[in-house]
Amino acid sequence: MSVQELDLNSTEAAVAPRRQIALSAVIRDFGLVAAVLALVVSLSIASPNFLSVDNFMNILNQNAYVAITAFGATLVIIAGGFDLSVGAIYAFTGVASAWLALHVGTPAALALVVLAGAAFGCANGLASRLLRAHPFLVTLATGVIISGFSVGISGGFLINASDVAGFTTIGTTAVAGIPSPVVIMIVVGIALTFLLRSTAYGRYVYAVGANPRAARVSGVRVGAVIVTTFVVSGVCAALAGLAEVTKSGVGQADASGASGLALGAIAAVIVGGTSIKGGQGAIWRTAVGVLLLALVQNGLNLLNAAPHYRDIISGLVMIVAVGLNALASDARS
Amino acid sequence: MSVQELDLNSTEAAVAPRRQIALSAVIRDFGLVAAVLALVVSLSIASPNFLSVDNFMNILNQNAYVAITAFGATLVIIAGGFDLSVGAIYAFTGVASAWLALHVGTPAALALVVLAGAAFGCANGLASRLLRAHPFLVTLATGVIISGFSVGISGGFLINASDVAGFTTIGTTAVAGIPSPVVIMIVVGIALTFLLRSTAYGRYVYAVGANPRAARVSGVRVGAVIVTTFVVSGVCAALAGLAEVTKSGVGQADASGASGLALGAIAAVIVGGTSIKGGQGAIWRTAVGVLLLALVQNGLNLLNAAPHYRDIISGLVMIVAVGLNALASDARS
Amino acid sequence: TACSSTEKSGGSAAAADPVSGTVDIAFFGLAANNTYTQSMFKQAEETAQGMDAKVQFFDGKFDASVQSRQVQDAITSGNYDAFIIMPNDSASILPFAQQAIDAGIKVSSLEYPIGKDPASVDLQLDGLTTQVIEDVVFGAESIADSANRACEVYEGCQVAMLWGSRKLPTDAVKVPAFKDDLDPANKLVAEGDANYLEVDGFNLATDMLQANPDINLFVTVGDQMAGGAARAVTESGRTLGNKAGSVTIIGYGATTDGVEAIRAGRWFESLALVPKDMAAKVTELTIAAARGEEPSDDERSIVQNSLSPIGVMASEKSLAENPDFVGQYSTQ
Amino acid sequence: MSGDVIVELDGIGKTYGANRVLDDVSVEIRRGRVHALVGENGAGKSTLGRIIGGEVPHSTGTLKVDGRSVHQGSPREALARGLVVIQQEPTLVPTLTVEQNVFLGQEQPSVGVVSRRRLRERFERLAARLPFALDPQALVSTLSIADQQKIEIMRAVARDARVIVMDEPTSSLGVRETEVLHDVVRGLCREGVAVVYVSHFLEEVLEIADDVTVLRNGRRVACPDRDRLTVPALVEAMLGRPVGAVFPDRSAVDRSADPVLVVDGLSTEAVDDISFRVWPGEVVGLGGLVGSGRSEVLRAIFGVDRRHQGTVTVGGEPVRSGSVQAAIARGIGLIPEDRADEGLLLGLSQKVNLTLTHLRRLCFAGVPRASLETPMVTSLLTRLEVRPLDPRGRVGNLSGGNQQKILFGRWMTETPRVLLLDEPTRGVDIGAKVAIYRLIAELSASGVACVIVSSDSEELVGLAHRVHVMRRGHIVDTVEQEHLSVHSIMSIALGVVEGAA
Ligand SMILES: Nc1ncnc2c1ncn2[C@@H]1O[C@H](COP(=O)(O)OP(=O)(O)OP(=O)(O)O)[C@@H](O)[C@H]1O
Ligand SMILES: Nc1ncnc2c1ncn2[C@@H]1O[C@H](COP(=O)(O)OP(=O)(O)OP(=O)(O)O)[C@@H](O)[C@H]1O
Ligand SMILES: O[C@@H]1[C@@H](O)[C@H](O)OC[C@H]1O
Ligand SMILES: [Mg+2]
Ligand SMILES: [Mg+2]
Repeated sequence: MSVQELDLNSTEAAVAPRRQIALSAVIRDFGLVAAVLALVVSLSIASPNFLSVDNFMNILNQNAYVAITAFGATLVIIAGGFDLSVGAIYAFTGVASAWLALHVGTPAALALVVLAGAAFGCANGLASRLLRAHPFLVTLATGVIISGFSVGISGGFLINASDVAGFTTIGTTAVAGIPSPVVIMIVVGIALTFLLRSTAYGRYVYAVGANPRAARVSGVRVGAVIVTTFVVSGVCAALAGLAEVTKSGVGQADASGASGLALGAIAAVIVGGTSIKGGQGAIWRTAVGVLLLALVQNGLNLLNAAPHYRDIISGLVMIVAVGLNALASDARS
Repeated sequence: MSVQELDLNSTEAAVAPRRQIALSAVIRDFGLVAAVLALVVSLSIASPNFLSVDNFMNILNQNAYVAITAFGATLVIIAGGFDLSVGAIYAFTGVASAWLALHVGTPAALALVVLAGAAFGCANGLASRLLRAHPFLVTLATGVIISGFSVGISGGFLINASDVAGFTTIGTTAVAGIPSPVVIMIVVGIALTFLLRSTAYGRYVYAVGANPRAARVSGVRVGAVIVTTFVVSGVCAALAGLAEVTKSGVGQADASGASGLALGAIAAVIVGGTSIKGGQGAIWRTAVGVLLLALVQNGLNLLNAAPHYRDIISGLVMIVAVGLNALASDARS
Repeated sequence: TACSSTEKSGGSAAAADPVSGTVDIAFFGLAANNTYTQSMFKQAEETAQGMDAKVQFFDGKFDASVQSRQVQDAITSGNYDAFIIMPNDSASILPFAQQAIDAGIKVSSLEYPIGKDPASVDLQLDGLTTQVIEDVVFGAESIADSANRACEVYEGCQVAMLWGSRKLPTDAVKVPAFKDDLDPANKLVAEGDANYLEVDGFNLATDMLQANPDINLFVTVGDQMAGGAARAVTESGRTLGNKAGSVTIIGYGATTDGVEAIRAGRWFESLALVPKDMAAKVTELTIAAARGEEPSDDERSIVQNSLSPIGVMASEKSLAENPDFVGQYSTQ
Repeated sequence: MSGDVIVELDGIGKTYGANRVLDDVSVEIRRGRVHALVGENGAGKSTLGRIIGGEVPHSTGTLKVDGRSVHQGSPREALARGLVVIQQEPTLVPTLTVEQNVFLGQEQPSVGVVSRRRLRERFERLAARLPFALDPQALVSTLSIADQQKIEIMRAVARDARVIVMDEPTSSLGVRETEVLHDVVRGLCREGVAVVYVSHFLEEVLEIADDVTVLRNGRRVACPDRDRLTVPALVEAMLGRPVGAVFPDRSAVDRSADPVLVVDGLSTEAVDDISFRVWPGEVVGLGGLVGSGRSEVLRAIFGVDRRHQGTVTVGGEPVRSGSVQAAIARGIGLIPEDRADEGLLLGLSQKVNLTLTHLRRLCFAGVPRASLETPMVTSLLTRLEVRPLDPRGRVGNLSGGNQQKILFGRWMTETPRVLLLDEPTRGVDIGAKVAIYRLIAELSASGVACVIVSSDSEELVGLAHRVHVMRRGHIVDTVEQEHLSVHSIMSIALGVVEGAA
């Protein structure tokens, strides 16, 4: 008989691993969720005031700006990039929106700073594409430049726009009992989840992050995909800035939370299990990452921890989280 | 005919590309050096006090700790890693050495903190190996933990060891007119250059950074190589901490220069042209990177630029430097 | 200035000749992004203008090593007759201040001392023209006393403390000073770091109220954090004021906003900081010294409280007695 | 209409820096025809393919598509013109699924949204045309190179291309998949697609090609008319000289002495109870279908993968599980299957790649001595005929075949006792192949025990003293040299002839 007649499947394709992947995906995904639950339970026991709708809403409201920024960062990281300029964009938004509100009124101010966020993101993306430089340094540099703009606008002083009509509306009102910053966070989260999971663009983001050459030869506009992820990140940082500045109505070049924001957002993304190497990850993971880190801070506040214990515990939690992710992806392969 | 006879024209194309590579290497390497020279010339014109031995020594002395840290970071980055904990190790060294000097005297204190730096580096390396997690998050986390230790030791207070015999010797004396911190910087730079260029270990560092899987299959102890790069980085950060704390003799958890050190050192490495992707780079590049960034700051100080211009100019210089590197590596391929 | 720059950079340890023309001053601020610093700098500029002097600002970025470089580079530049330094780190700036003095530059320190003990009000550097500084220990004791007074209206008074950052030496020394002076009958139920930021103050106070719903009093070491705490109190549905059933606030700084809140009865008191008066004083003394007129011995170390027109604390009473007083900087 | 010129290359030249890779090449790619491109490693075949596919721009000459001169700046432009390339090395997105990779860039979204159901239907239709039995939901990172190559093929076919450049599509495929592919190629041609077919399997070329272009050193060289073309004639055109016998003589093996390699009851995730022995000077083949677990056996012996059970001894000394260093210390060497992923440090130099493994032997106090290293490297590169020979040049700039030679050279700096070769001639031209066979023969003649995994069964037949045939992770039968034939191996591999386990 000839070889051609041997009509069997010539590849011993493995069907078995499928179930195993599904199981490990559960470990992977819910390992971290389990960690969050464990934290919730122990904090509930340790502090009787922890488990309340109020406290939960507070946590969300306090961390909405981190989550919004981290959602944007997730896209950039999946596409293989890195954005250290978000803290500067966030702070710029606070200063610029307050300044603009005083000069052109609230609606135009809000629109302009979101546009500025997009423009900064676009500059980040274009600079790192054109210079073929790793976005780490490029966004570190643009971050410094954008901080310069903030100081230029404010001269280092506070810009108080709290009396401009409507300027503090976002930060101080709630929709159906949910503070508006939290609403923005939820909307951004859902929108980006949809973008990543269901659109062709989302798929290109993963492809570009995992193997840009493969994406390129498949006809994906690699440059355009990368630049747009930075635009999304810039817009998210601007929204985060708005969510915070409209709480008090006062813009300030060294806005609260700006200095640690970039690293904090990236930490949340990675703690959630999105790979810093690109090509893989999800918005819901980032949400879990933000929540985990936020719960730790909240718990430490509730329990009145001494400064050095706070640091040591926060650091350990991060390491445990990465460890869990590693265990889970072990289980996978 | 036999295979041995197939010995024809095997090297015909071999010689031509060499010269071209050499030329582009010149552009690549000296493009940045040219930028530094251009800066020196323009600063000399702009500020008559710039071009002096004193000022140059000041710049070196001011930046010795950055350079020492960045030299260590260079190894880590060439091996494909990343160390964000160096700022915390640097600060810890200041606090711990002052505390130890008060309790066990200067020599033991100096030895112990260098050992501690090595131990922290080892922990970084092991944690990221064992957890198979990207060192970005691992060292971010260990940095937070180490800061906790510093605060734990000092309680946030200053620890004044300036009166302990010999404690301020390093920081306040000079060898042949060169301040000791600068001497340490030069020694570390030469030692690491030798390690990278001339030893088998150095070659393994490049191999691991270029392709860890292939390095493993080639018989390189990938884990050991990675861990030792972190050890070197930890030791360098400790030496940097010593170089600084012995200037005043006062240790402090929130040590001067610590907060921006990790990003600053990494920026200097990349500005110098070492690839953040690993597998490529050199200590002399980092030295040029540190010098470039230092000259910019020095120039801005001498010219007393307004705060926002300073930021904008510093950021632009970084971007131009990466641009130059990109141009040069374009020329190469 | 009429002087040539080489003369200024002198470099010798010899005392510089008195300046006859315009006095050039380098002002090393804590950070450009800091209203307290900015308010001091603006005042320094204003004072200088009337005395034929010019002030240049250096942005310390809250980073001591950045500041050390700036000081050293400013010596090198040879452009200045005098330095006014707001030290980001009293200890690590010391050798550079010394270098400046050795180079014949008049050096004064503002807000914090230059020396190895940031909590001391004694002069720690020979040759320093003057120091116009905050007495941080006295400040901490003062807000503890204020807390004791505020607690009088509360049954089993519960106190929450918002520090800036206990990792900073100037904050760390406040902690024991405050705790020692707080009446043991008043319980410190919560404390944390809010980084001198309004939003962090808000977040921390919110969490504290969550854990300890019966807090009566928030004490802070910065008005911006006090503002955040006040917002947390009202947003949690409580009322502000020093009476049973309300929560009150003690600030630190007597900022424009803090003064307003005290006058309106929302806050209890705020430690009076007078950055403008401090800056005016230090600038005057420094310019005079550059012109050859050294300060008198009791002008060598000036504690800011002595400059305050309203006493140690901005309170309902002290403000009523000084109806024209407005805060000398703003936070919120 | 069959025969219309779709793509015309007119005097195309390409330089990388000062390196002229293509020089005045003129080729016409016609509708409905298979146009084969053959040549030595580094002759410029892939470069030509990349120019057609828009991945790299040409430097001189004109590229005409449908008679119009174009200058393509990206694959996207080429794809829009219906020009598709199947890459030589699978170029896929490891974190996406098979299906997502197949349709990457051609999701046909409506208002940006991808319909999973429609993709599934399209995949099923495609799978019916190309019976490769791939799980559409499997992640590409978990697949072997062979499966990845199949995805590349499916992806190109799914594009409804007018021209498909297939750059060594069968280098990782077994006989059966190759047959499937050839059927597909013929089908595509009937539909009017033009196929540019690059391969080092010259019989395959003669079987399927309508037109043949031979490249040598970047230039088109003359070769006999298609109907008078034979393998030897092709070889002569490629190399500029004839090549003698492909397979060298096998040396005799003395099995009365002790075996050097003994594998006993070895089990891993992928293979079960593998036992065999190899005597000094013996060449043992591992046959079987793609995915049968052959590579896993070699990886477990070499310590890349951990063993669950079983022992490996070399010269009676046990080899610790899971340690590459231990295996090397015992004198085992491995040439891995995926040279870009696990073999070479593409960004580093030829020299570094060659001496990395045994660097310690060239060191004094941890410092490699140039006086030992430089001559060794130069003579090895010369012996391996690496082109361009440049000890300091990046390995990543070498053509695939030359990269393979470097990989081989790594185990010639220090002669191992046991050499494990996983697809040692994948992507290697006929001249180099003969050289490598010769090297294997020389090594085995000098007493080195070789274990070879190859999907090119002819290679096993021509080289091995003995072939163990694997199926589903087991050794199912063993064929001695005198019974070796492609048919005997394939029958066992496919399970047609049940052998003793
Ligand atoms: N990016 C690059 N930079 C410099 N030289 C390159 C580059 N890519 C390919 N080359 C060189 O171009 C020549 C042709 O390479 P190409 O890959 O086209 O050969 P090939 O005929 O496909 O060989 P193989 O059969 O080995 O795949 C080789 O000498 C190679 O080293
Ligand atoms: N990391 C992995 N995860 C899941 N399955 C894997 C992994 N690596 C290999 N496999 C599967 O294990 C089986 C054995 O693969 P192996 O590479 O050993 O086969 P082979 O006979 O050498 O074939 P090939 O010619 O493809 O190398 C294949 O089905 C392969 O898909
Ligand atoms: O913000 C101020 C800070 O800068 C100063 O040092 O102390 C008082 C604070 O209110
Ligand atoms: Mg090729
Ligand atoms: Mg295989």
